[in-house]
Amino acid sequence: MFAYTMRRLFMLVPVLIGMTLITFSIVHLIPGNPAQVILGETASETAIKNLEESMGLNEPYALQYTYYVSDLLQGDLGTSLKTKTPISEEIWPYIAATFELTFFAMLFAIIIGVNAGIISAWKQNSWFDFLAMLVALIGVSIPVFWLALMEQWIFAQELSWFPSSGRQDNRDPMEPITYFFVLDSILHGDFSRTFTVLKHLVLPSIALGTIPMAIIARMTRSSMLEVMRSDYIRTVQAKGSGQFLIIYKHALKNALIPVLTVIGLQTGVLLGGAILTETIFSWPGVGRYIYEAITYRDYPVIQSGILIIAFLFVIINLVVDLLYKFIDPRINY
Amino acid sequence: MSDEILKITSLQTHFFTDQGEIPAVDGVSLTVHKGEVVGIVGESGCGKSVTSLSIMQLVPSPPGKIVGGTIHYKSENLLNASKKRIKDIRGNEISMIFQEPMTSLDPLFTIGNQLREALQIHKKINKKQANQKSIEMLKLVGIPRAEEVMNDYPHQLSGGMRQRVMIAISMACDPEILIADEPTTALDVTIQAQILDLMKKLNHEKDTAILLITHDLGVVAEICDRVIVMYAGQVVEEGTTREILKNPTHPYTKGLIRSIPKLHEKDQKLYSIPGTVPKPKMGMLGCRFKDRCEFAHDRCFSEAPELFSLGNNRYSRCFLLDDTERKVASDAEANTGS
Amino acid sequence: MKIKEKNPKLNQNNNNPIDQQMEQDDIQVTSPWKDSLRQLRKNRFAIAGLIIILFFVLLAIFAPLLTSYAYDKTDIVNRLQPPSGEHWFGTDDVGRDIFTRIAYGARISLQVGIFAVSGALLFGTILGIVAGYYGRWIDMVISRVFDILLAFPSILLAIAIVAILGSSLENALIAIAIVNIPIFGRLIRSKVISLREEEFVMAAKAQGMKNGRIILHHILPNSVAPIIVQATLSFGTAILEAAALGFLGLGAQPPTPEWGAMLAGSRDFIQLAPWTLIFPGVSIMLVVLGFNLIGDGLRDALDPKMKN
Amino acid sequence: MQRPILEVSHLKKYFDVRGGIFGKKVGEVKAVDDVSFTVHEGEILGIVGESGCGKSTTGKTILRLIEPTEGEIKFEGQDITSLNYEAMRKLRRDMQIIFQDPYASLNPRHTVEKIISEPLLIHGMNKQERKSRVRELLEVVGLSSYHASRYPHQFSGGQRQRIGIARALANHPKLIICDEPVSALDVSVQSQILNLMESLRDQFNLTYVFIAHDLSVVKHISDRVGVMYLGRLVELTDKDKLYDDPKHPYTKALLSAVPLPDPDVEKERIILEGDVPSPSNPPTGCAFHTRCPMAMDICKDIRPSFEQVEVNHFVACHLYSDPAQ
Amino acid sequence: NGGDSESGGDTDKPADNGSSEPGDSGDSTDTGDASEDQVLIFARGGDSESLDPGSTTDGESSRVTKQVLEGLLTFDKESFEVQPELAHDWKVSDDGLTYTFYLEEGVTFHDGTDFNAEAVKVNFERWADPSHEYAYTDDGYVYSMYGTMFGGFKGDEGHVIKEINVVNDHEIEFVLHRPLGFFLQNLGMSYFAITSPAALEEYGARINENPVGTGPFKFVSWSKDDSIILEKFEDYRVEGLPKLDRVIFSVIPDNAARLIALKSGEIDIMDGLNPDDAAGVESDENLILYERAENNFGYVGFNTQKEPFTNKELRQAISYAIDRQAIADALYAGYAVSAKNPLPPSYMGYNDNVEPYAYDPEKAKELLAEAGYEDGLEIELWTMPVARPYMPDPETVAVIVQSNLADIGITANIHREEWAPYLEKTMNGEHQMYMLGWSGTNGDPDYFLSSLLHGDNVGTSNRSFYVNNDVDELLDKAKVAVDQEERAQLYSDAQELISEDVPMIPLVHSRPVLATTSAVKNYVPHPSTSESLAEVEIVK
Ligand SMILES: Nc1ncnc2c1ncn2[C@@H]1O[C@H](COP(=O)(O)OP(=O)(O)OP(=O)(O)O)[C@@H](O)[C@H]1O
Ligand SMILES: Nc1ncnc2c1ncn2[C@@H]1O[C@H](COP(=O)(O)OP(=O)(O)OP(=O)(O)O)[C@@H](O)[C@H]1O
Ligand SMILES: [Mg+2]
Ligand SMILES: [Mg+2]
Repeated sequence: MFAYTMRRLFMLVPVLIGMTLITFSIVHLIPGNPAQVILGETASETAIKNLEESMGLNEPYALQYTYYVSDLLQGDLGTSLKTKTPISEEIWPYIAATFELTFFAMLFAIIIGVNAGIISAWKQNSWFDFLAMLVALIGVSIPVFWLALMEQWIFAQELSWFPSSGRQDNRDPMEPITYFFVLDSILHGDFSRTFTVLKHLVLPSIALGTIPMAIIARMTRSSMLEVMRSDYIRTVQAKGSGQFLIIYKHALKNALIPVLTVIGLQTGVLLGGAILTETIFSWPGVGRYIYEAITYRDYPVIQSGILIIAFLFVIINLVVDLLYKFIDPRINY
Repeated sequence: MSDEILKITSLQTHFFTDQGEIPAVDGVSLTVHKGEVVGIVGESGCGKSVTSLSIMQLVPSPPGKIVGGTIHYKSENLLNASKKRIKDIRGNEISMIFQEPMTSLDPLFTIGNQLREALQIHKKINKKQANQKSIEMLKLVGIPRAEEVMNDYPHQLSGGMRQRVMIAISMACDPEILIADEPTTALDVTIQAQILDLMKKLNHEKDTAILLITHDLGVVAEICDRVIVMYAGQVVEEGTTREILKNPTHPYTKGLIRSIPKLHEKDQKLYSIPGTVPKPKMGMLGCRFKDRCEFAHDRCFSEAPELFSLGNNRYSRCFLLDDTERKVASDAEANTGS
Repeated sequence: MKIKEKNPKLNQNNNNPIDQQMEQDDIQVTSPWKDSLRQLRKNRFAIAGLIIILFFVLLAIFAPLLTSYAYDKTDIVNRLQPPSGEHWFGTDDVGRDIFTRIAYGARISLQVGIFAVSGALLFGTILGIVAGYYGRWIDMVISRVFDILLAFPSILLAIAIVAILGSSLENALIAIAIVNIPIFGRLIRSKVISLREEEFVMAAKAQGMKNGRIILHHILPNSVAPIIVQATLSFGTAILEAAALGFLGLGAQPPTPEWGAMLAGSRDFIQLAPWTLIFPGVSIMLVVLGFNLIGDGLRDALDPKMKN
Repeated sequence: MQRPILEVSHLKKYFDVRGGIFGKKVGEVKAVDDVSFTVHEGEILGIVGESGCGKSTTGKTILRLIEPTEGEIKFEGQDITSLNYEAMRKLRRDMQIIFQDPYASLNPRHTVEKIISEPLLIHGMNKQERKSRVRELLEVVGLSSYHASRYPHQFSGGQRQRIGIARALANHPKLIICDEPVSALDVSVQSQILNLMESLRDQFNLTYVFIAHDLSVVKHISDRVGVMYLGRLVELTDKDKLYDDPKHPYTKALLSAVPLPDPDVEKERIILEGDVPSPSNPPTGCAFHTRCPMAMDICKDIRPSFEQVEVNHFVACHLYSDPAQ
Repeated sequence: NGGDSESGGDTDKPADNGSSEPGDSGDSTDTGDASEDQVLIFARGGDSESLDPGSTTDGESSRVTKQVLEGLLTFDKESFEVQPELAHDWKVSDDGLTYTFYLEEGVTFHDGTDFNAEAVKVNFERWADPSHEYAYTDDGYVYSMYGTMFGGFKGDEGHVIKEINVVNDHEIEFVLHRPLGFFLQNLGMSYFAITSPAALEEYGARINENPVGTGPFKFVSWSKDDSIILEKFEDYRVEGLPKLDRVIFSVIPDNAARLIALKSGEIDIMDGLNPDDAAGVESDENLILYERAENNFGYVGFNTQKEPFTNKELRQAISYAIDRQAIADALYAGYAVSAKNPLPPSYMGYNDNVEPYAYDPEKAKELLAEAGYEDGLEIELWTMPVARPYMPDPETVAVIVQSNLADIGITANIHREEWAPYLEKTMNGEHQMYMLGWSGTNGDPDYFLSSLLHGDNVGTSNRSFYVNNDVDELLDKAKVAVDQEERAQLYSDAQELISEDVPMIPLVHSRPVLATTSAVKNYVPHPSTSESLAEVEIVK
């Protein structure tokens, strides 16, 4: 397991280098003078000059890249042009917010998706199967941002069931500890607050989790169907085991392997979708951090935000890969 | 032979597919007696597996469905039994092993886990006892280092070992009948010899009846007491092994035996049955072998022959064996010579 | 009754036993493609998908005939009108007819699908085949590049590319195409690798076929099925991605009636004029759904093994 | 005996096994490990052995569909291991292969016509010529010309194998490697194909290397038979000698393990213990010593050489090695 | 952060428990019927950039710092008229070169240190001198607003502040190099608010996240892109203020979502109301609609040094062709006035006598013919890609302008550039006709007229490349004049000339709308977008 993990980590190196190259290029290929954009139309020429210099925009690219990477290795993600704060210092709350949201979105997607998939496969061709797969098909076709807007309109505005934005009650913000608000509220021992935080999570999680949910449901179903046709399931049946044992012990575990891949990949979609969902639901996460940075042309933030999301994505897929090995004893390289 | 423990009468299992209804098993009857080894032979697609799956009621459904006949285990018609009862019987009184040892074990669970599972489903024993019994079973099927193998995963074992494990699983609850669907086809000859040896041993020691499905007449000769020959979803001939091999009556059986290259005979040109095995389909007219049969005559094209009893539990589905035509048949045979 | 000497239908030559069965069964020659098509025609979901897409294609083609408005003609007096006989889908905040914009928007979305997917397909196929067939270091390089591109969530990578190229529909298209290249590339590469080991490819090689011919006649035609399926599904995702970019203001620019951009422009009117949001959203969803339905159907028909 | 058409000497094929943190080579599968034999014009050399013993690899390496690791392959006196890609491509006209799996070896998207005519392209035949040659070939293998427009999935296994044979015959090859051409077929169809192959050999004066795991089939068709175990040839001799008087303990065990469809034959069965060891980690010395009922001490350490112990009877076993050595 | 808790004194413990317990509201407000829950949530579309006011030009930042820090002077509640703040009085020498300010006494910063003249000096020197120890130049701090307003930085030629002399603890003197007509006006800007020197010492460059001033509210915490929490400063220099216990500035980027939140009572004030929603707010009895006075204008400009727009008649013709009212209606739902001068109407010196180029396509065509373009012409109209306060939807404006021009036979091709290149290229004069706008900061006409139209600024902010020596002269005079009436006249004259030349077509002055719940009392929106919330209270 250790060697395997090491090998997987080693295989990440070129990917990570490629990622930094891409994020580095973002800033340097973007047209226009960053200094000008930051200072806006009312800026004086000297101000622009000064800013240019302080940003080190006059050095050769190769040199700038080496600075960039060595900074990264020291945990220095650059300084936000907008807030003038080192990104590494201010990014944690954003990451935590995104993590919390993606976690709940994924939780929603997995719980609903996997179970719907199982039931659909179990009751293949039943009305439930038909309906679930139709919903799943629609689910993969819905634009995230539109779903978010519609949810906001219907459930927040028209029905007032859920708050329309934010992570917690605006009126009564809590002292963050970990910045995972659900966790924080529990640490504070304030469960009514936990409830409020969860309520804030509902709409964005559903918006964000719908596509992965639909994909997971479809994947689980087809994977289950395939597994159910396999020889070893027939063996289990021949042993005389009941349906439940067959489905939840043997079939599910086997079906989970491709589903796991999908879950890993969908996390990426989710992290990407966060940029839209977070903007709409005023969720102060990395997605919004990047979005704001784009409108402001806060290059270091765009750079680091994208790098961090890509990095998270890569790590999650690494974890998924390691999980495979955990589930599937055959993997052995 | 003593008491019948499995009796199938005119079993019909059909598949309902896009291409229409396929009568994969079309009126198969057979009997297995206690402690007996019965072989079913026939070429690919003739319905051997479907017959065996029908007994276990594991025919994939949809598209498959048992549409007629009875399957009596002892005195109970399994086709009328409750789901619960079927589950109780499976693996406990009738158990089954499959052709592909490579894929028939769940790759994600240890051998021990899968063995214990079989025991725990049917026997009220705790995990420890189950473990003990499992190790015992592994030793019985000749697996060295049984304790270690308990913690191995299927992929860590060779094909022969896996097939032994499969046998151990199916024998764990001391079933009355073991159905083995081509248990050695995927294995090498030297390994096949080991497995056949093992099955013989189990049959002797535990007095388990075995329904062995194969397409290899050699295997049949090796282990079976009685043989049933199938062709295109039907039984075409039945009898003791010796009689079938030495004195086949149905033209198909005859052709089959003659077309096998013999290891211990001086070589001559091989006989070959022309054409291919027809895919079963609905409304087939006449004898199913007629298109490939040297002796086919008008009657064969218009009328489906029944299984004629030749006495002494010997049956054959050919008009040539209809008493009225017996004589002509033997003449014809004399003519062809071989 | 007399027995015939020999079965008349039997060919005497043992080496030449013509298969009776075959002749009776299916005289008609069906190619694997035709079989798939027949399968597809039986798939009700796929047909529904086809109808949806056909509807939007017609809408796109006949947009000028279906409406008397121009998609960019503002009419301040009649702004934010609810749907009516005059304006089937209502009007937006500067009084443009939403139905007209949807119809013209269909052109854009379909174009996005066509160009982004064909671009990705072209480059993905070439790279995938080169990597898969020739292997070694070139495979190494191409695969690593794919890995890197796939390490970014696609929308994020598209955003980065658009940030570099500048926001416009064309650039969004390019970005989406680039983002999709590794998806096709990988698919084709893995297909090529598995096909390379297939016996019929071995056989072609043993026949003395040249590499070019093996790729063109043996590898490509057998990779086409999953590619078609993926392309159809990618049509949907490309449209979604373009809409997302448009929504973020990084894709098509106003007054282009791109659906995502329409949604972005109408976001503020969700309470006042929900129809400005509902119609473009539903349109995106339907088109994508259409492609997904066809893609699913194609998958079942073309490549039953690939079902997942 | 006629002149040798194929001479294989010390052929080796090792597949690398990669692993570890850096994907380095951590071992090798010795799929073919020092195999030598000669095939004479017009003869059928059978090769038998258990699954994974390297039969197919040997076959493919001879055609350089897999590049050999070591060794020499002479075809009609010419060493082909050093030929360049283009020269090898041309040479393949004379050396053909038929595969085990009639389903996998035909391109499912091509018609029979296209499948069979494709090799003819090398000759630069025109369309008309190609068409008539395809018809001719179809007749030769016992199919009809109207089959030409059909697709492989519309044929039964036996018929597909006939198509594969027709394709192999297209360019009038001299040598055909048959990699288990009948293993996937039913008994009744298998005999059709075997008969066909025999008659084609007579008709066109072909030479076969006939790979199979079924001893009866090999016996039926071959002139000489080689037995492989774990990447090595352990015995090679005339068919009759091999079946009547096997020398190597493995051959003996193999022959005794074959179940015979004859209830009267009472054989003394040698049941081998254990499994075939993995070719990535073959036993030292004689590869068979782990299962050999007659193993001696020497077998563990010293690999027996492949020697002629009688006229035309080669065996690799210490039981027969010259005690002087 | 020790400062926070020390001065917290007798009332609220920070954070959670303060607001919900009824007991401790007694001394914080004296309004009898005020609800006990004096927490105000102010929601806006974007987060602040920095809470160090001098180092940013961002409106969302000053909105917050306005509550925490105070300057020497401030503006009137509703206009840009200068009012005392930390300086209760001031004196200007006759030559307009020396300004003396008399500071409030007994004022303490939130960290407990005293406010005095030295503190003022430190702040101004910090902004003026990039090498000052509190300038944090290395951390990317640039005091661009200071540079713009005071003619550059220490050592620059144009820098107006010669020296700052501390007369005594409560008296400070600014000596200028040359008179500056809007010096006092500048000091009223929230950007030049005074930070505690002790805090500068303590926080260093992190001062942007830890503002310490003398304002009515002190800073508690900031969750980026989420909320900034302020709480009542008990020792505020004005008795009885502030009335609120807490102010929370929340970020809700989406306009619609923000309105939903307001309606559901999650927030109390929302800025950036979509003009189209104004009607709905007005009719909602639980909500109150506010308008800010106009403080900006959007325009269509010409590159007057590039063909064909060197032609004045052509510019005038186009000026007549554009339907400003349609634009005001389309984009602002009427919450805008059509413009005729490059200056908001509320400004000093606004010339209301200028004859507007009223929408008159016929006249436009005539003029066009006079200019020699009776057959029409084809031009390029540059439009920017981003929404600005003065032009929320530039593309739509471009489309309207395009169709207006088409009506008189001019084909305008809309040309789009990214924001950065747009600014750069228009600065370099690569454009023909373009769209842009300007927002006020210090409420002085100079900030509009000189920046946009003074010949010296050609190639920088004068993107019309407009050079008229008469105008330049008037503007120069007005800049140094100290007498405000005189200045007003000079600007007024300049506007006449500008209107005649039409270097740009002023389109509209927008009047941004915002809304509060009806419980919010005493809230007065300021045209600069930053207003003090000291007097605001919540009465349910
Ligand atoms: N799932 C299925 N759907 C449709 N038809 C089926 C299915 N399973 C089996 N059949 C049909 O049933 C017939 C008998 O199949 P069966 O598997 O019993 O043959 P078999 O004798 O076991 O052959 P083999 O030797 O190849 O295992 C075949 O012709 C096949 O077409
Ligand atoms: N491409 C490859 N890479 C690594 N190992 C291989 C490769 N091809 C074959 N081998 C290994 O080489 C050994 C010999 O394989 P080969 O296919 O030649 O056996 P075979 O005798 O033809 O077996 P079978 O009877 O199953 O066809 C096997 O252990 C196999 O796993
Ligand atoms: Mg079977
Ligand atoms: Mg092989």
